[in-house]
Amino acid sequence: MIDTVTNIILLSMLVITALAIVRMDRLFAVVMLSGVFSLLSALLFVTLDAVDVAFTEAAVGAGISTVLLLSTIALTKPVEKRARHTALVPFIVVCVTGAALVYGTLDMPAFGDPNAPALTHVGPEYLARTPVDIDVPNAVTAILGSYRGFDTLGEAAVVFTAGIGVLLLLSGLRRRREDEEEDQA
Amino acid sequence: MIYHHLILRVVTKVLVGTIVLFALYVQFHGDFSPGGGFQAGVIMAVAFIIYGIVFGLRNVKRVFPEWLVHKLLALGVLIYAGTGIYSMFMGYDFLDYDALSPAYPTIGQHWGLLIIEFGVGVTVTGVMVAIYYAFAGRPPSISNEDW
Amino acid sequence: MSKLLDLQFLAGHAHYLLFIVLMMTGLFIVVDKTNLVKKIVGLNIFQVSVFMFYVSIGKVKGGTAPIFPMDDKYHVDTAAMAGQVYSNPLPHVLILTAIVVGIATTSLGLALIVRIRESFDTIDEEDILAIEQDMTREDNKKHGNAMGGLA
Amino acid sequence: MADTAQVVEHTARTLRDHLPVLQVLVPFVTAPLIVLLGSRRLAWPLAFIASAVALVISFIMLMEVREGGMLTYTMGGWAPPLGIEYRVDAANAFVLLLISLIGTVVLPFAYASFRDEIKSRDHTLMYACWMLCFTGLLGMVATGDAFNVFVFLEISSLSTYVLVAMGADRDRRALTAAYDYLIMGTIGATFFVIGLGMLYMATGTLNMADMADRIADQGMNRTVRSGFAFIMVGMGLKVAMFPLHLWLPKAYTFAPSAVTVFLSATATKAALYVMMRFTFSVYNPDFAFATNTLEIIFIPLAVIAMFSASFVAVFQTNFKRMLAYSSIAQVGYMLLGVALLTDTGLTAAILHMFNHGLTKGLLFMGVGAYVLRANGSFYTQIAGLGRKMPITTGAVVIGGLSLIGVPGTAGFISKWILVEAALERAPEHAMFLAIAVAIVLSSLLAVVYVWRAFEVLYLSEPDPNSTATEAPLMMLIPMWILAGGCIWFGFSTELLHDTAVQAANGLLQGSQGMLVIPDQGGAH
Repeated sequence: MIDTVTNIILLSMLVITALAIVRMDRLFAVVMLSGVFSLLSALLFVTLDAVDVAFTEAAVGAGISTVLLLSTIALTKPVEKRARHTALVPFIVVCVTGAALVYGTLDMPAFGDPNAPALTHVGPEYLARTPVDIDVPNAVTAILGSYRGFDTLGEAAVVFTAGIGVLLLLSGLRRRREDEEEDQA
Repeated sequence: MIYHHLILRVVTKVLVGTIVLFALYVQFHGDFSPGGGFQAGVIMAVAFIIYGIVFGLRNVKRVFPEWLVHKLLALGVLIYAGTGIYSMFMGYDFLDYDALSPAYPTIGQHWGLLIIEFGVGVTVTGVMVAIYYAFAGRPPSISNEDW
Repeated sequence: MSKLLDLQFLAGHAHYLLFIVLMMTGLFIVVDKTNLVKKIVGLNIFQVSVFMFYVSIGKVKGGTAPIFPMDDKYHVDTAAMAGQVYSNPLPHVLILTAIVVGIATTSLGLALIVRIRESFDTIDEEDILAIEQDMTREDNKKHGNAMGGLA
Repeated sequence: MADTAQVVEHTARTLRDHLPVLQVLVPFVTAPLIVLLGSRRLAWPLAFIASAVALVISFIMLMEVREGGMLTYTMGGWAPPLGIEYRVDAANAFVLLLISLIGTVVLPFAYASFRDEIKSRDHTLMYACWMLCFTGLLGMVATGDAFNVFVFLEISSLSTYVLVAMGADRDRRALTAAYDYLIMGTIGATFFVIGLGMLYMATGTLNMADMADRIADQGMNRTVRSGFAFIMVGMGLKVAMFPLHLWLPKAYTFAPSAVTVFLSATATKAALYVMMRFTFSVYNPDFAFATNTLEIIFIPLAVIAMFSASFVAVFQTNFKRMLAYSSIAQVGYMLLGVALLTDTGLTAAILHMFNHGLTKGLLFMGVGAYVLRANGSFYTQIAGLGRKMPITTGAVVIGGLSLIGVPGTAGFISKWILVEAALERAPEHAMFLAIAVAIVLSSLLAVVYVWRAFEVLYLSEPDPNSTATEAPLMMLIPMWILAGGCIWFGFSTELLHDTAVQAANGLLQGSQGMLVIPDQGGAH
């Protein structure tokens, strides 16, 4: 019961924050609110038992991405211009997508239902096998690193791609001075 | 740049060490509690970013030179992939950490997790710091008063 | 659709419906707003809401976080695990990966915005569109008329 | 419990067993290696060697699965559905071959083109980025795990955004093109993830074969249906399916020449493959029939794309942009083949994927050569180059003919089979007869826009001040390899056609095709 109440309160706060971001036109406030949004969602992740996700979301959403957004604003402009177009088409797009999603919820198992397919097929197998196969207490680390280690290798590659992408766009590769001399010769 | 903020400078000096320590804890304690390479990498990068914000970009680049950052971000991915390639050479499937200790598979798994998390941590630290350097190295277009 | 009026169904699915509201708010910002930075913020909200939806798939009523108890030799204490219900860790793993992908996209998008600001001197989509239409018109004047066609 | 040594049975894996993973791993490792070495001189040779190795591997794999076999590989030794699995059958092997073939052939061209278009200090990172894009495309095709598709899709997408943006050295509009692509691509990827979430909710697994097995009797489940819609829209954005194609013309026009060649020949095809895999193997064909989505929605969209995009292409004044619009029309043909839901239709789609990859790659290379020599690809700039650059233009002519579908070229074969597929279903409904006619009519539009380019190249007076000379050998050789392919596959149809039929059969067997019990090796 207390869980449900907490969740509902957090979710309403999230909705309010999101709507405030829609209305706000000072980008500094927008960025701060998006940090707030991330922190609130991290809290929600804790109530949903995803402590690793909460940790990451707090570090990334409220930390790194806020820093990056702020540095971008410092390099650009702080105020948003009022749009000249009407919001009709975007509104229709959003409504159609939302309707498709709501249609999808009609046959979803209820929230937290222990008989849901997602909670009876592969998930329990991970929980049962982790102590035997890998013997680490944090099942998330076991799956992340071993059972689905290849996904995580891909994840590292995504980060790497973003890194060299930003280098290409903004600064270029730096090398030790002697290497650079050798390269120019 | 911001030479007159004495309190910031003192507090940062104390904080940076603690942040690095916390990052190392998150890195190597990831098997037992929430956290792992990615989170540790972000926290480690934050230590350098804070140092850079307070003491200026030039100073942080003396601590952690740019060329080293650019080598590290590639090295991490190679550490990760290298673990997998090692197990291939041992006759196991790619990324099968049993190869690290064939007689005691769970110990091999432990080692595998430690090494690959370390690889992820190295890459993430490198990338986050590199991105910060890239953004901070651009001339800003709005001054402090305009915020 | 009458299911949506059933109270028991609503109680079990309220979470999902609220996630959908959040997702659509994010998507609306991306599609409607013309400021490039704000679009990225909208994209973040959209993605984080999808993450919440994913993580909620793995939640079991009465479950706890999937971190097992340890014995004094740092092995998993299977005896102490008995009777304890854990939430499904798989969605958590997927979302960890997805969060990383999200921050990677964000940083690339922001780097592009910085470059766009430097070469167009604006970060408003409608202004950029106007500049680009001028450029196209100029291209046409230079290359189009000679060939008797329009771009 | 690990205090005592466990006796573990283990059969050592050989190099041959590792082929599916090596396909992706070799280019994957090359990217960070290039950055770590940081040497401009080593970057290109490393990239080229890795691509060539990938090409050899994909060819060997195709030969192994041609007769209907399947190669599986378990990552980390964990049997599916616990771990991630690679599954290579005729369909993926075919697409893998296309991607690695184009990737290898384009690299020499890219070397010459980058030297002209990209600042030299960026070359090292450029090749690293290129290899990541290559890896991402190979990875999303080779995998048998639904979420793994997303991860590799993002590797290729993120690197694509950067590669497109690097056209900014020539035209600043490349930046906004990349930004638009980033926003639309990310929305697409997120839609794909939502769709996967719904599938996961209904099945509890992420392994495609396992999913197919558990989904088989859930055709009426609304969560599964909604998931299908989201996956189709998400991939449709990547494929540039008609109303979702808005990012494509700008991205192709302003990207560096070599990047356009690579993307046009591979990226949309890999996404189309994923679309087919989900439509037919994860959801089985019966599901697609039952819900009728493909017929009711895809066929009209495909036909509209064929006509409207070709029509727009006719009025372009820029050769590169014209080809970009033609790509949207060609994607229409492929989607039409998929939506016909027959053996022949799917064969045509798969063949057209390959043939169009060769043809468009060749044509965009021609554009790249003109950009190098005439400094642009507007018709006024390339006027009369047919006489100044005869060898380049000769290859472009072959490409143009193949694009139209003139008999004797590769393009003819796939279009012919597509018409056949439509006619096959004509007895069912007169609509299919109209579709067959539409294919022929839209090809006439292709005649118009290709002719306009030929006219400019051969019949216009060259600019008297032009100093254009023949393109360098590094560009000519890749162009003529692809031109040779366009002609060779126009006459010798057995190899490609048989494989495409095999691939189509495998896909149309639906979940049955995925149920081959993999050889469960490894320690677990």
